[in-house]
Amino acid sequence: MSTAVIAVPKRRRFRLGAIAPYLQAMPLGLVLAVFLVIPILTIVIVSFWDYDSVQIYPDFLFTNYIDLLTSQVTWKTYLNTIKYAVLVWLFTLVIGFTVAYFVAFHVKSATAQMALFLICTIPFLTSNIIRMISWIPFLGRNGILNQALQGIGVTDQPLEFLLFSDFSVILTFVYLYAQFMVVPIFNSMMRIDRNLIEAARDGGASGFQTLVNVIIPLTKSGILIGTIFVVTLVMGDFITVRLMSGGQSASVGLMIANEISLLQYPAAAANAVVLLIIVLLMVAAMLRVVDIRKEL
Amino acid sequence: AQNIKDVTLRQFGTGVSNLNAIADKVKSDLGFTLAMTALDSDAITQRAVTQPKSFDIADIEYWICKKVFPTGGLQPMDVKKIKYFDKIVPIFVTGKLTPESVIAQGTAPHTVSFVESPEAKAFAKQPTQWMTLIPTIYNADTLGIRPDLVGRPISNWKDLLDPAFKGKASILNIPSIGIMDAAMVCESAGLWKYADKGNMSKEEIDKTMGVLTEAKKAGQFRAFWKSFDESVNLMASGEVIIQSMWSPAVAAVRSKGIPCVYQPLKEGYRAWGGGLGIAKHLSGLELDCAYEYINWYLSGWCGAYLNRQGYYSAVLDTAKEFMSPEEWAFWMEGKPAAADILSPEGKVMEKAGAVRDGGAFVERMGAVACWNSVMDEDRYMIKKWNEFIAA
Amino acid sequence: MRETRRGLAFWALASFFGLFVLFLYGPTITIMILSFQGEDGGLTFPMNGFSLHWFGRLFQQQAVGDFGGSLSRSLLLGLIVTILTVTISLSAGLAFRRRFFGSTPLFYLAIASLIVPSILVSLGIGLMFNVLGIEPAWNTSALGAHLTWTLPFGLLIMFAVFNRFNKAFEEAARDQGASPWQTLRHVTVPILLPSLIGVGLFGFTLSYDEFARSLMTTGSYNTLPLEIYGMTTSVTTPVLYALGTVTTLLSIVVITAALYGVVYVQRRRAGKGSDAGRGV
Amino acid sequence: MAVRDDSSVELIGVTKSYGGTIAVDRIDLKIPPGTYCCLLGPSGCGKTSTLRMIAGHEEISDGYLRIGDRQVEDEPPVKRGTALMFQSYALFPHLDCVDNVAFSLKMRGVAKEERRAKAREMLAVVHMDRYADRLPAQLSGGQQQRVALARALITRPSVLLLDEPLSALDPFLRDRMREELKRLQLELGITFIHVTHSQGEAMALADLVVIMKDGRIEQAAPPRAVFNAPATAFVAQFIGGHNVIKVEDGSQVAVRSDRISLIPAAEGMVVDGTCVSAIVRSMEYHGAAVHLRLDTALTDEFSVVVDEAAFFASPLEIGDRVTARWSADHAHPLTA
Amino acid sequence: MAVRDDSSVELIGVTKSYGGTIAVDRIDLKIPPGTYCCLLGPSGCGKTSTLRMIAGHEEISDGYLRIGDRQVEDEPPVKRGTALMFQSYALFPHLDCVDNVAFSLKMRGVAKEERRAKAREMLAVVHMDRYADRLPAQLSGGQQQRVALARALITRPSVLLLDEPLSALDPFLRDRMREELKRLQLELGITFIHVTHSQGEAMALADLVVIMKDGRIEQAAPPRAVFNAPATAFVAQFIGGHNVIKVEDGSQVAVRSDRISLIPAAEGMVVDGTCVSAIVRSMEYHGAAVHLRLDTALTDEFSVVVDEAAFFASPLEIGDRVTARWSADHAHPLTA
Ligand SMILES: Nc1ncnc2c1ncn2[C@@H]1O[C@H](COP(=O)(O)OP(=O)(O)OP(=O)(O)O)[C@@H](O)[C@H]1O
Ligand SMILES: Nc1ncnc2c1ncn2[C@@H]1O[C@H](COP(=O)(O)OP(=O)(O)OP(=O)(O)O)[C@@H](O)[C@H]1O
Ligand SMILES: [Mg+2]
Ligand SMILES: [Mg+2]
Repeated sequence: MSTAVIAVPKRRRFRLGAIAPYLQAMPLGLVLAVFLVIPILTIVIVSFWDYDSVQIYPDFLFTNYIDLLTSQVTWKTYLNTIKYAVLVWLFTLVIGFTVAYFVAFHVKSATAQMALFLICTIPFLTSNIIRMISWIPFLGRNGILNQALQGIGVTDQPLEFLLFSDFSVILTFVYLYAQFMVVPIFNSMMRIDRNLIEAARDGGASGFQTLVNVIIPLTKSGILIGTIFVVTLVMGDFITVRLMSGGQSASVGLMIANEISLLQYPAAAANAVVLLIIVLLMVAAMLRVVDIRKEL
Repeated sequence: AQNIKDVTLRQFGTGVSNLNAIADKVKSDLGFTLAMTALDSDAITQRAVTQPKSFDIADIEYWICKKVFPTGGLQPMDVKKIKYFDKIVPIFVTGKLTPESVIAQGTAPHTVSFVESPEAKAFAKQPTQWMTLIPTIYNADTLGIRPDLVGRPISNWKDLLDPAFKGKASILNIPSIGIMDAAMVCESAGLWKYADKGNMSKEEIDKTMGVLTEAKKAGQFRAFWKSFDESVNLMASGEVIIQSMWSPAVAAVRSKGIPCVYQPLKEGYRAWGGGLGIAKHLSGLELDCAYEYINWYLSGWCGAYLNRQGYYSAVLDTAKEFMSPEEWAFWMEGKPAAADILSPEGKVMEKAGAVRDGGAFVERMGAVACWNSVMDEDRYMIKKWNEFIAA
Repeated sequence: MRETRRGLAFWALASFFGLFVLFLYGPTITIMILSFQGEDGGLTFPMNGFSLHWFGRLFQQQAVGDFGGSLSRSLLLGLIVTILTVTISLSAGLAFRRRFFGSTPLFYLAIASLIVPSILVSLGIGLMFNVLGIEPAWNTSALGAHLTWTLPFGLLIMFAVFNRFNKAFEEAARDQGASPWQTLRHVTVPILLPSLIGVGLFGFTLSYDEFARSLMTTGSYNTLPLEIYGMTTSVTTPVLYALGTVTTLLSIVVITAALYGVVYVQRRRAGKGSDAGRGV
Repeated sequence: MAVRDDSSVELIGVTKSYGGTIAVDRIDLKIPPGTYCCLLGPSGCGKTSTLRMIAGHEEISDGYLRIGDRQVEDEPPVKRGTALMFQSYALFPHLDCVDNVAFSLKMRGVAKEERRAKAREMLAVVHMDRYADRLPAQLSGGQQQRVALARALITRPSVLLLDEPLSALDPFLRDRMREELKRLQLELGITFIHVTHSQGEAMALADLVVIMKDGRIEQAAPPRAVFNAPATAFVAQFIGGHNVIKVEDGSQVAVRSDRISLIPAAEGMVVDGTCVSAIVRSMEYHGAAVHLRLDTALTDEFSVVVDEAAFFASPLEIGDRVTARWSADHAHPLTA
Repeated sequence: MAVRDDSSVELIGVTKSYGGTIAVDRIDLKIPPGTYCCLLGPSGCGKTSTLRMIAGHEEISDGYLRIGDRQVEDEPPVKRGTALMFQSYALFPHLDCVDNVAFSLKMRGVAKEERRAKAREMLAVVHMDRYADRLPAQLSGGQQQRVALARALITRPSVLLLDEPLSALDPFLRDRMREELKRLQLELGITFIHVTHSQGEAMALADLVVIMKDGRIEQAAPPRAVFNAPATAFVAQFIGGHNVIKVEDGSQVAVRSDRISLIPAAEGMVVDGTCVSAIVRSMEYHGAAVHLRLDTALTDEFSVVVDEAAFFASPLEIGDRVTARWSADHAHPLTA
């Protein structure tokens, strides 16, 4: 063997591999920088500006925040929005979990699972707004539901709470966002080793005990991701609340939209910053429980 | 050189006046293309302010103009280039329909119609050579009712808050307009008198919103509406039987065969008006086309087209030439229809013998109590409105 | 022989699922019924006759607004968003398989993009374009706004996909003399194709439906959701519902065809026989 | 510990069909109490299906199942007195070792302290008490297996069912765990039913080897009986170490590979009752022995096992001609 | 076929470190051309890392690598003349067998018809031409392996690298594929480097067995040398079949388990140079032989292999006392 080679100093070549991740992540980084970071910074900056009924003026004031945070309406509205978020979360969770559970554990063939999934997806290809407003004739005073209820004699008066109420707002939210809960939970469930279920049964667990002690703990990450989706969607909404409450209920998004509509951008921006911080805190708290990067 | 056929002017506004029929007619009469984009009133304000280059012609309301024009997105128009300027209904110039009229409260169009110079952003107190908006359509709003369901004659704004209509009333959810309705109600109920309903003091805002809030808590309202369509659907489906309403919306309900009345009230009307403005960035051939378009707008066909839908047009004389005498008599003079009245699409809107609610043009526009407005205290007002919605 | 029985739980859950589907389709069905309104009918019950009138009207000019233009813009925008979402998420997914400087902030930025309320993004982008003096348009600013919504979803899906993707395939390709680009083109992308199609479909749906993020970013010409909303500022007719019915039916047809295609390909492949799982 | 009487298992005409395909075909099997029974057979022969029917995780399509003196084919898993150890162990990933083992006690409502104490005891039995607080992901394969075993045993089953418990382990560990399983079974005095497709494993562990093929039982007997008297050609081939040779009357005999001796080649390729001409095709060194494969006119595969020392005393090369011979005593007649 | 000269492999001071941990520690190894080399060792000892460094899928942290007469540690995989067969085969799931095999030709721009024809030829070499149009998912494990082999061989590598190629197969098939690998290697005359942690596999296949521990090479020698003269106690224990015994002077010797005989117990637990008193702890039946484990004072594990016939002539029971003895000739001294 030639020992000469040992004298050759070790050289390390430049490798494209070293910068590849940066090149690959660049498009994402650029899009987010341009269309997310800069706009958000703009909003943050504007939130400290002054304004009158026609113009906004560069400045550095806290009045927008002070006005916002000292007003009772703000708190009330935030509470109401959080109430929506919590209720919608609760319902979508129950529905999403049950539906995902059925498809994941009670439907045996992969083709049937896919078919059922697609069935759930098709309605989402009709425009959201059309689907939303079509609840109105369904729930209205003379809508299908009331007529059906009166027809079969459940009530003799039309039920008024069905439309333009918290009921209809939450119903519509659940309707629009349930799928955002179903999908991640289903994904988590499909990753549960089927043997675990049998192992639980073998250990004497009833169906319910298996659910509580095995399936729910192992579906936590999916629940969490779904929760993030649903909560953030509800917290930022303004159109559903307005249309379905008949304009009678408040939400933070609506409050911001009202401010924007009268060009009170600094006030809207301050409100938006507060909303953003609250949502970020909520999500950060949730992310502490589960590292979604690992759980995916 | 540029060919006029290649010119496209982009106009945006609400669906009320952004009608495709007008664009078609422009194409055939003037040769250039008018691209119409319909938006809701919030989006219009946003777009006019934040994206002034995204349009060439803005079709906005006067109270919105009060906010938008000072931001600099529009250029004032030279009235010398407006052929029918002299014939424009004086409401938009002097504020008075007839020399004797009292100027109504609120953001009356003439107060935001003129600026001193092409560069000025502040509104002029008197008519000048520079006009901000050329009026297109306007109307006087009042309460719409379902005569079959209200069960009694309605004659005052205060009837809106009559507990008999609990859960069946509605108002507009556009703060600047909604509060005007509320003010009409308050005054009608004799609660107090406003110095200027269109420019309330904080105290007045508090009181007004207080009344609304109380009614809301008592369950008076079924819903608040924001778009034309919503108001029609609320009424047509029977969710609401009394609400402030636009005249064509009443017509739309009636066209479904559902009885609906545009009810004139003792206290008068709350009026609104819209106009066309030209974007700042427009110049050269395109600017010429814009003027041409505006002149065409006032030249009659368009006026007639809008009048037939229950709105009023800015230049009445020219519109009259494009309407049959029966139509003119029905729509403008408040006379019983001599023949079936047809919509622009040719559908029967009113049977022969019908009389227009509210009567003649002068009766209606002469009885305007206030205009939709932007107040000095609008920042406070928005806060209170949000409070009201959250209540 | 004993029969295999399905338990009570199965039927309870199946009924629940059935109700959920009914819930999802309730409005769709309402839309369908109402799209057959008579000529004088409105957007609400009661039905006022029964006709195909509104389907005919769908293909004519509307009094206000323009289905054709806005629909084609929405479809085109959806398509662009789909393509960009797929390529950018794939590329980022590849990047995130390795730790690199700034990967964690970028990841959280993507998550933030998901949770920042839509109107803020919309307002911010609108303002930004205004300040920079660039004209917003559906294919620039709105495209960017939509991407801030679709990319995080795409990225999350790609994470899930790459967590299950066996790196050995790529190493095998390298071993076989494929360049990194050839590896991507001939191995990684084909293997991930179903997931990429999934990301694309998802991106398309999100973009096609996006309202709030388009609101202040679309510029002169509306996308479909904005157009529909704008149309409600005037008299709207059951043409809206006819549109809903037609798009729903169309998507059912497309999806069924796709499903049938997949099953067909599977059958044909299975036709060649299989020794999988056999000890030969 | 004494043999537990209630640990006998009896299958009577047990059948499993999945839709059209019959996975297990009317098998009868009687396993005496306290037996270590191995189910052996090629892939897809129905071993897992049989085991899962006994466990109660798969419905029995037809037939009867008795455990102890109770007929149990309609009972749920817990009531059968069986416990199943899964091939992949199926430990609950979100629970630490103690809670994994304590799972069934928790299901029965045993109080927390009590069940954790018991679980720790059981972990001690499998020498895993040191790792009590770890999550499964923090354990090696062999450690996981012990936890799985502890979890199965804590219910005090009379029958422990194991589906290829050793296949995921490396060979080193496999031998160790094998010994431990056998020790445990003797200690507890219960029946183990162990599925494997390794003949070596079955031989080493079982009191009773059950060899299956296509959903039927080919032979069920103690390992020595199977090795020295395979019932069928399939059994002889499957357990290995045998050559199946056709004899004149058309029937077949099995001759153990290590009972064959090689002598220098006679002329030509002679075939005769107890010897055959052959060519060396391949050789494998196995430490103590050398395995040769020969080409003969008799069978496709003719294998001979030669002691290493003897082989290297006069080594052969691939391609060498030899004669293989055996004594007639070592030729065991087969039934099919 | 003749041995290919360019198929020698030489590792000089090769080191692999992952961040802080050193997986492979300055190993030197010279593999002559045309060698079947097995890398053997317990889990985590650095076998895969070594193989992947040779393949070029892992950077060499330090040291040199020569293949044939070229220094290649900075070359990409294709330029090294190596081909890697992955443990899970890594067949491209979207391509049928032909296209899988033709993949490297396609990458080189060979025209479609030509490359498919060549791929079919290569499939014929591994007897898979019948399945040319199937997708990997439609193949059994053994069939997949052959396709993977064909794909690796079509690049005409001088060195074929295999990472546990047989571990995913069932034991039956494993033996068959083992024979086939050996046949192919002889036919092609190239070097195979085969990672395994089964000592049986290494023994059976290798010309050169390389036993690794903690990133270092313990012994590299032909299998017989390893079995008869293990260099260290670790090697003796790892390859099995040996008892490592401490002798008086403190050094250790290895004695093959099959070189130990059992005689009836002498009094007490006597320990002496060539015999020891013992108690039978466990017994395993292995067909031709019986393996016993004894408790002695000498070592933890004392194993004895007895011929089956001899054992059953005078069978022992667990707990019986015996004396184990061996000849001094069979005690092989160990270095560590
Ligand atoms: N759920 C099922 N549906 C349909 N067929 C099945 C099912 N489970 C098993 N089978 C079939 O039943 C037969 C027996 O399967 P089983 O799993 O019992 O075999 P096995 O002996 O355990 O095989 P292996 O050694 O591969 O685990 C096989 O042909 C298999 O394909
Ligand atoms: N990518 C990596 N990053 C960090 N450490 C690694 C990596 N790959 C391997 N190691 C470590 O290097 C050592 C050697 O690993 P290697 O995979 O080479 O072992 P092996 O002998 O192939 O083991 P096995 O038999 O389990 O496959 C191990 O301790 C392992 O944990
Ligand atoms: Mg099995
Ligand atoms: Mg390895």
